[in-house]
Parts: sequence; C-alpha cells; structure tokens
Amino acid sequence: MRMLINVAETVVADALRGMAAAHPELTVDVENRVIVRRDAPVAGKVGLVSGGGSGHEPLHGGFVGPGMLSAACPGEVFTSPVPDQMVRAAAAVDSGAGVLFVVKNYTGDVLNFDMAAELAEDEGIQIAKVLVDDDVAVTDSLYTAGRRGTGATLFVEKIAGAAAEEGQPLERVEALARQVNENARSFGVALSACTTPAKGSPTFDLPPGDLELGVGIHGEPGRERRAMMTSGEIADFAVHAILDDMTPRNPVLVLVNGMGATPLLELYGFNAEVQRILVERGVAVARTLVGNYVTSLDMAGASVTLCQIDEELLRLWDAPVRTPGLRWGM
Amino acid sequence: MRMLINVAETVVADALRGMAAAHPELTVDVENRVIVRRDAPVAGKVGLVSGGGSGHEPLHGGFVGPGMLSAACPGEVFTSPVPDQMVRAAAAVDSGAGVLFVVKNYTGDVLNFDMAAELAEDEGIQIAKVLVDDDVAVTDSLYTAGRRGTGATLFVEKIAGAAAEEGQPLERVEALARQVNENARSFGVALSACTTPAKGSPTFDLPPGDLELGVGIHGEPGRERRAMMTSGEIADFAVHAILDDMTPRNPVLVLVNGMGATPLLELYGFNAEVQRILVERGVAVARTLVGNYVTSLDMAGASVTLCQIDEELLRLWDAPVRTPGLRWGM
Amino acid sequence: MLDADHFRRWMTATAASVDREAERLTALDSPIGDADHGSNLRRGFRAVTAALEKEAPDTPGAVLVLAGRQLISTVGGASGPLYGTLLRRTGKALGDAAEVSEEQFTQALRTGVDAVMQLGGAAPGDKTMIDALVPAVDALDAGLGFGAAATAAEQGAEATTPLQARKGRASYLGERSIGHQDPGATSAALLVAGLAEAGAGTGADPV
Amino acid sequence: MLDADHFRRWMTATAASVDREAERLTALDSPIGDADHGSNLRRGFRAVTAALEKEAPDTPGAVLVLAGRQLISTVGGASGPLYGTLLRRTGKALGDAAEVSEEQFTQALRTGVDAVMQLGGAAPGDKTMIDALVPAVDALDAGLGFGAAATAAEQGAEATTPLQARKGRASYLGERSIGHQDPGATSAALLVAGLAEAGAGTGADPV
Ligand SMILES: Nc1ncnc2c1ncn2[C@@H]1O[C@H](COP(=O)(O)OP(=O)(O)O)[C@@H](O)[C@H]1O
Ligand SMILES: Nc1ncnc2c1ncn2[C@@H]1O[C@H](COP(=O)(O)OP(=O)(O)O)[C@@H](O)[C@H]1O
Ligand SMILES: [Mg+2]
Ligand SMILES: [Mg+2]
Ligand SMILES: [Mg+2]
Ligand SMILES: [Mg+2]
Repeated sequence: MRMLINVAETVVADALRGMAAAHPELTVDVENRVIVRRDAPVAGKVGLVSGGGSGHEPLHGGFVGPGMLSAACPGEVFTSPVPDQMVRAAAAVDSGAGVLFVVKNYTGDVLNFDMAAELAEDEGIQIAKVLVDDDVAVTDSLYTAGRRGTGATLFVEKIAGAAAEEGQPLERVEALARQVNENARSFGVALSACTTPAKGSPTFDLPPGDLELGVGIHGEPGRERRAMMTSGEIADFAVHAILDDMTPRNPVLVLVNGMGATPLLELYGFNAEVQRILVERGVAVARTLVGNYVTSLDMAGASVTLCQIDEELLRLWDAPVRTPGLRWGM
Repeated sequence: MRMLINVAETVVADALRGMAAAHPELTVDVENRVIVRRDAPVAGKVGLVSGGGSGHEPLHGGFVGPGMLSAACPGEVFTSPVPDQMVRAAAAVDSGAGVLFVVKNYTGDVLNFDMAAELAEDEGIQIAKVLVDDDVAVTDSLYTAGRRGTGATLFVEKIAGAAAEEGQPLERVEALARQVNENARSFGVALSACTTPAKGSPTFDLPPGDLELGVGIHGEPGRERRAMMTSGEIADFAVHAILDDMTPRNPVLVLVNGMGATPLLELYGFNAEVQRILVERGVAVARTLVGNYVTSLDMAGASVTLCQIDEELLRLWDAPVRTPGLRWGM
Repeated sequence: MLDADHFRRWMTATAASVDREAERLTALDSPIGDADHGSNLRRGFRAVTAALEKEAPDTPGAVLVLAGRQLISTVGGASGPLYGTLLRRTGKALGDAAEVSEEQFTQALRTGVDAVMQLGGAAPGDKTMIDALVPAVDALDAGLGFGAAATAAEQGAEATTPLQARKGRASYLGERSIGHQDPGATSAALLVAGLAEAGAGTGADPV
Repeated sequence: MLDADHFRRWMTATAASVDREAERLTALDSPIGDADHGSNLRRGFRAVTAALEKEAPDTPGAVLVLAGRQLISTVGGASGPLYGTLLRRTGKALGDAAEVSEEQFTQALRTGVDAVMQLGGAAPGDKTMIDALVPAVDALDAGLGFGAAATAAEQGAEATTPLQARKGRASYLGERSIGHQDPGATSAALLVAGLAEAGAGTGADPV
C-alpha cells in the first residue's frame, strides 16, 4: 500500500477538508459532502449539479465555479453519491430557474440521481437530467448497462456551464448538454491497475509488459488485454475506435486525458500521436486539452475524447471559467 | 515497463510536438528544444528563462506565458539542458532589458547555465541569475552540492514573472526572485520510486510498506527510509522539517505538490493535515496551491513548500498569469 | 408470527455477516467491478443497525422501511438504491401490522424483489443480486422455510459464475465477466442467510 | 609522437566502450543519482564521433576541442560541461601542433583535469570522476604509459565505493552514498582505457 492517506474510511472527508482550505471561493460542506460555488444561488441562473464516485479528481468537485458546475456531490471512492447529497446540492443552487443534473451513465449514478430528482421535484425544484455515455469501448446494447460516461463529462460540464452562466433557460442548457454528449466519444487504455483505499491492492493484475484496451475509470479491466504497444500504436487503436463510431464533419475538441499516474511528459507525447492520426484522417482540431482531468486514482494510462462542435459550442467552450481544475478568462 | 512512449530516445521530442499541437499560444522549437511565448520579445520587458531536465512537467515548459516565464529549455529526462538551448532562449526573449536565468541548484544546471550566461553576454545580452535551493532535506554544507531546487521554483517563476510583466527592471526582478527563494523551504516524500524511460525500471527499490523521507525530484532515494506512515504523520514530519529551518513571521504561500502518481484526492487529504499543523504552529496561510506542479515522472509521493511573503509578493502572486500549467486572471 | 424484533434481528445478523465478509465481497467486485461492494454494504448496514437502535421502530414494516431508507442514504453505488428499494418496498407491503405471518412476509418480499427488477431492469440470468433473491423467494413461496431459502440464495449466487453479465459494471467486460461470481448475488445470499439466522433466534443481539 | 588520428581513435574507442557500458553506467547512477549517466554519455560520444567524421580536424588540439564542444552541446547534466571542459581545455593546451609527444599530452591533460576541478569544485576523495582522472594523469606523469594509466583510473573508480560523496547528486544522500561506485569515475576510467586502446592501435575504426 503506497497511499498518502490516514485510513480508508476518512479519505473522502479528509480530501474535502483539504479542498476547503485550498479553495475559499467554494463552500465545502464536509459533513454532508456537497461542494458549492460560494455565490450560489445566482439569481436567474440555471443550476448545474453533477457528482459521482470519488477518485476521478479534479472531476467533479474541481469543476465547481463560475462558468462550470454550480455544485458537485462526491461519493465514496468509485461509489456513486447518495440522493440526499444531490437534493441538498440542488436546493443550494436553485434560484428558481431549475437545475440540470449531469449524470455519468453507470447504474449507481443513474439510480441515485433518479431518486434525487424525484425528491427534489417534491421540494418544488425543477429538475432536468442529461446522461453522459461516451465510451465506445462498451457495446451499447441490451446486453450491457450501456456506454460509460468518461471524458465527455468535462466537455458537457464546461459547455452547459457556460450556457447557464450566460443565463440561458433550463431547456436550452439541457439541449446543449445533450448535443455535446451526442457528439462526443472516448476510448481509454490502462498501463496499470489502480489501488482503491478500501481494497489496498491493485484492482486487477496487469503484468508490466501488458496493457488493457478499452478500460473505464473505475479500475475495472478493459475489453481486451494485449502485449505492450508504443504510444503511436495505442493512439492508432484509440482514435480509430472512436472514428469507427463517429465521422466528424465539423472541427473537434480533443481531450488527451491522463488516468492519474502517467506523467504529463508522456501525455504530451501521446497527444502528438493523436494529432498525427487526426491529420491523417482529415479531422480538423479546434482546441486541445492535455492533462489529468478525469482520473482513476493512481492508474497509469490515458484516454482520448473527441467532441464534434459547431460555432456556438466553441464559443461556449472558450467562455471564461473559474474552477480549481479548469480555469481561463478570469 | 508501463510507459506511454514510443522509444526512450524520442520522449522529449515527442512531448514537444504534442505541446506544440496543444498550445498554439507558445512557439515550440522541437529541434532546438526551446519553448517561447509567442509574442516574445516583449518591448521593454525583462526576459525570464528557466529550464532543467524533463520529467518534472508542468515545470518548466508549462509555465511559459504572460505573467511567468518568457522561455524554457527542456533537457533530456532528469538531465540539465545544454548551454546552446539557453543562449537561444535568451536571444529569443531579450528586448534589450536583459534576461534573468532561474536555475535550480543542481551541479548540472548550474554549470550549463553558467556557460550559457558567458556565451549570451558575449552576444551582448545582459544576464542575471538566481539560484533556487529550497530543499531542507539536504544539509547545506561544504560536504554536499548544497540544497536542491524543488517546489520553490514555481513561486520564484510566478512572482518574478509577474514583476517582469509589470515592466520592472532586471535588478528588481532578480532581487524579488532572490527574496522568494530565501523565504521558501521545501520537503519531499516518496511512496514509490519513478521509472525513467532510459532505465525502464524503478530508479530504486522501495517495498510497498516503506517510504523515503527527504527525496528530491529526480528519482533519487531520500535521506532516510521508514515504515509507512499516515498522511498526518508524514505532514508532521515534512512541515516540522521546514519550520525547524525557518520561522515565518509573515503569512505563507503553501504548495502541496504531487510527485506525479499520487491522486489529487490524496493530495487534498494531505493538504488538510498540512493546514492543521500550520494552525497548530500559528503560521498564517495567505494562499494554497494543491496539485502536480513539480513532478518526478510517475513517482508517488508529495512535497510541501512554504514561502513567507509580504504584501508586494502577494500582489505579484495574485497577478494574472496565462500558462498551460498555471493560469488565472486572464 | 414474526414481530418487529425478528426483523431487527434479521438486520443485525446481516450487518454482522456483511462486516465479516466485507473483504470477500470487495474482492469479488475487483475482477468484474470496482472493488467497493464490501465497503459499501458494511457502511450501509452499520448505519441500519445504528438507526434501528436509535429510532426503535415497533412494526415489521417500519423496521424494513427505516432500514431501506438508511441504505439509500448511506450506500450509494448500484447496490444502495437496489437493496434500499428491496427493504423499503418489502416493508411498505407489510403495512403497519405489529406481527406478520411467514406467508405475508413472503408475498411482501416478492413485491420488494419485483421492485428491484423494475428499478434496475435486471431479469434472472443477468448475473446480479436477482439471481440469489428470486430463488430465495421461490423457496419461501414453496413453503420450504428460511433455511431452504438461504440455501437457494447461496446456490443462486454460485450459479452466477458461468454467466455473462448483462447488467451493472460487470456487463462492460462482455465475455470476460464469465467465470466470476457476482458480488451482489453473494451479498444477497448473506441477506437471506440473515433471515434464517434471525428465524433461528441466533442473530447477534443489537450492539 | 601522437597525431590527430591517434586522438580520433581515442574518441572512437571511448564512444564504443560508452555505448557498450551505457546500461551499467546508468545502473550505477541509479542508487546514488538519477539514472541518466549512461544515456547522457552515449548521446554525447555519438555526437563526438559524428562531428569528427564530418569536420575531420587535422591537429590533436582541434580534435579534442571539437569533441569537448560537442559534449558541452549535447550531453547536459553535470557530466556534459565537466567532460566537455576536460577535452576542450586539454585540446587548447595542445595548441595547433600536428603531432604531440606523450609528455606534452600528459601536461595538457593535467591542465584539463585541473580545469574540471576548478569548474566543479571537486577534490580527490569527493567521489567523482576526479578520483579516476587524477590517478591516470599521475601514472602518465610517472612515465608509466597509457596502459598503466588505464589501470590507475580503473582502480581509482573502484576506490570510490567506500567514499561518502561530497559533490554532485550523490552528496544529497549523505552516508547512504557509501557503498556504491561513482558512475562518473567509472566512465572516466572508460575514457582513459580508450586512450590505451588508441595507443595500441586497437580502437575501432570510425563508423
Ligand atoms: N441493474 C441491476 N439490477 C440488479 N442488480 C444490479 C444491477 N446492477 C448492479 N447490480 C448488483 O449490484 C452489485 C454491485 O454493487 P456495488 O459494487 O455496491 O455497486 P457499483 O457497481 O455501483 O460499484 C452487482 O454485483 C450486482 O449484483
Ligand atoms: N562537482 C563535480 N565535480 C566533478 N565531477 C562531478 C561533479 N558533480 C558530479 N560529478 C560527476 O558527474 C557524475 C554524474 O554525471 P551525470 O549523471 O551525467 O550528471 P547528473 O548528476 O547531472 O545527472 C557523477 O558520478 C560524478 O562523477
Ligand atoms: Mg462502485
Ligand atoms: Mg541527470
Ligand atoms: Mg462496485
Ligand atoms: Mg545522473
């Protein structure tokens, strides 16, 4: 166990105390596990609430702030939060303009957010929901829980957050969020498993010479194990998996996302390969983001997300944002 | 080997190509290994140049941009860059107001920057140098190469960068940089070794139940090995090592820095412990930064840096900055 | 007849076995999941026993509704809403009678299990907790008693091993989910075993 | 007398042995350094042989000055400026004679080693390349020839093992630096061995 923690049971609470100390611009309710931008509710503004298991930082708590989420609900590590958190978050950010729940498509997240939506509506809060399901490694069929929500969550939260900040109404913010998700696809690769505090050992065995293709962000194995490949070969595999599923006509946003333990030096090198393939395939790139944004604790590896955008989405992407994890223009 | 690379020999060049693609606001000279802000030289502005071995990203290349470095020179992994790079960087950013070299105190960096300074001066560029040596784990005596430069580098580059951006003259920018360094102390801890591309295996053996206290950022072992400690105990050790060496009278900037593979969730929890001790010791905190800023490839662990500041330094810290790795206010 | 105390014993016995088996549940959730099932349920059932002690509901229905609400509020993940719904809907179906018969309970439990199937969309054979719960209710329905129900649940859980998952996280793995026992079916078998323990009066006393 | 070709052979022989021993040098730089010494020198000496082939300098001094400049421009780290200075200053001291005697070379090399000591501030016993270079020059000074110098350098390198480092990265480790052979002293012994190979005419031909 090589974790910088006290005991597994307090990992999330400890992190929230540390966030509170580092970010006075956020209201961090450690006891109830809700992170809210300090000026909420903002009059006339749609509230944007997301959440999910912890261990994916900066997602979601690190994306709370002007221009992005109004509030986030961190669950236990890799465990969806409970409805009480979401209801509390919705109540804290609702100005009367309604609240959009951004939900990654996992059974736990879906069920808990659904219950929360019912309870919040009982309290008179108008709730809309958008599901994020961008991971092409999962076949979307009757035989699975559907595609997982991964990297596209960042694009959805940023773009819907910018629209909400502009004062756009709930239906419009929801429609934009859905548009982003429908135009986004991801594929992830693991070079190592991760270690959850509760388990204390790697979630699966991966010999150093192997890699897992098509992994999610919860330390689960992927669809397929292969012998180690070069950065270029991995990029080929990931980008082609995405482009087999979507043919972008418009420019794309690119996210080259680290799973947690892969150095930024390697992520940039990986980005070079991703961009090479996009050039080869004639896909125009509008913006590129490289870094650890949707992580899986200390897993080594990376994911690629492409999101086809139009002019409005690009404008909203470029709009100012001020959060611990993503910040520009203010 | 669980690295996302092509071959060890091209790691730095690959990363630079990836940076170029992600950051059109920077001029990335892949061949000559210099990263320069696109609008350099800025008339009347002092140039700020740093550099060092690669593997510490976002340091230094990720700190190039308005309000921080004018240019950075990335060496091979953990290898100081060569004088040619520094001279080229100085020439690219000098507007006639002179250039400050920010040099981390390692034999290689010092020797190469010294040679570069001579060569640049031969070309008519006025050069000043500031050494960063903040690591209290190293005894500063005749029997060592002196204290290493680690986390304080970020504070020096940010604050000197803001002063340069304001148009302050070379002597003043240099004096401020020196003031920051003199008031900054760091201490680092490793929970795992890192793996360099050239070696392909961990730089030292650390059984999972042990940790190294007082490590640098080059995968070298620390001063002492101990059985695993809790986050609170590690924070106690690190912060007390710093406070044994410096008694801050003024508020401090706090950097809780990840070595690369430690999840942000854990870093925030560690920050909670650091802040607890600062409260106990009566040290006032002005600002806190938590994240992976001065890394050591995929090493697990963290470092703490405290920097005692006055009002001017705080104003310069808060000033707008726009770089890939640190950004606010613009 | 089964009184509130019987149901309290059920919850306490389950909390104890979940506590004991938490590491195994998490280990089962590791190759085909995200390694949290044991700690999820442990947190949840600890909250259940604490709440039962504090609020001391006095009907079977109230015990289960309170337990279900606690699970929903403290577990999270997929299993929290599912187990929470199971107990809450079973409890609701029991109404506010002070005592219920085994037949009434069996019918109520069927309602609860149906609610779980509706909420999660899983059918028998999908490699979920349903594969332990349905055989257990069937055994009760056939009048075989709690002990037989526990055996049926246990066998149902074991029978998930060769299945390919069609619901929950394990479904992401496709064929690679084959060969592993489902963690939720395993914990469901513990839950049903708790019923037998409570019936035998062997449930640990509330702490 | 030693001509430009002799010095070219020296560089080529060193490049070959550094190539061969790069992994060992990096391994030595691992427990008390940062695991880059082998790849640093390999990169540098490859650049040296490439430059010598391309520019074909025709005096001993010019060969060494060019080699030193190449090391400075391609190695980085501590060893780049130090080895670069060693060769450059030795070359400069040789002037522009077309041939030099062994005595002239020995004196020039002493100048080079002194320059390294001044630049890096290391003295014998500090656990650095100096601990291999000084015994080698002493052996040459005593007229023992290149072979004996190589042996002296090798012994000097081995003798760094029990020392506590006082310069370079290894000094950060304090007492923990004891018990490891210094990578730079080891590469310095390769450099001196290259001299003996070149003298014996056994240096590999330029590629
Ligand atoms: N749709 C579903 N219907 C019924 N049971 C399910 C469903 N999805 C998952 N489960 C059960 O939940 C268990 C996993 O619970 P847990 O690990 O606590 O949640 P999570 O999968 O969110 O991490 C699975 O083993 C399975 O038995
Ligand atoms: N001040 C110094 N004087 C002489 N030699 C030194 C000095 N510092 C380091 N060295 C030599 O350099 C070697 C390390 O070189 P290298 O690994 O290439 O550089 P770095 O330490 O910058 O990674 C050490 O083993 C030592 O022999
Ligand atoms: Mg989970
Ligand atoms: Mg080095
Ligand atoms: Mg799970
Ligand atoms: Mg080295």
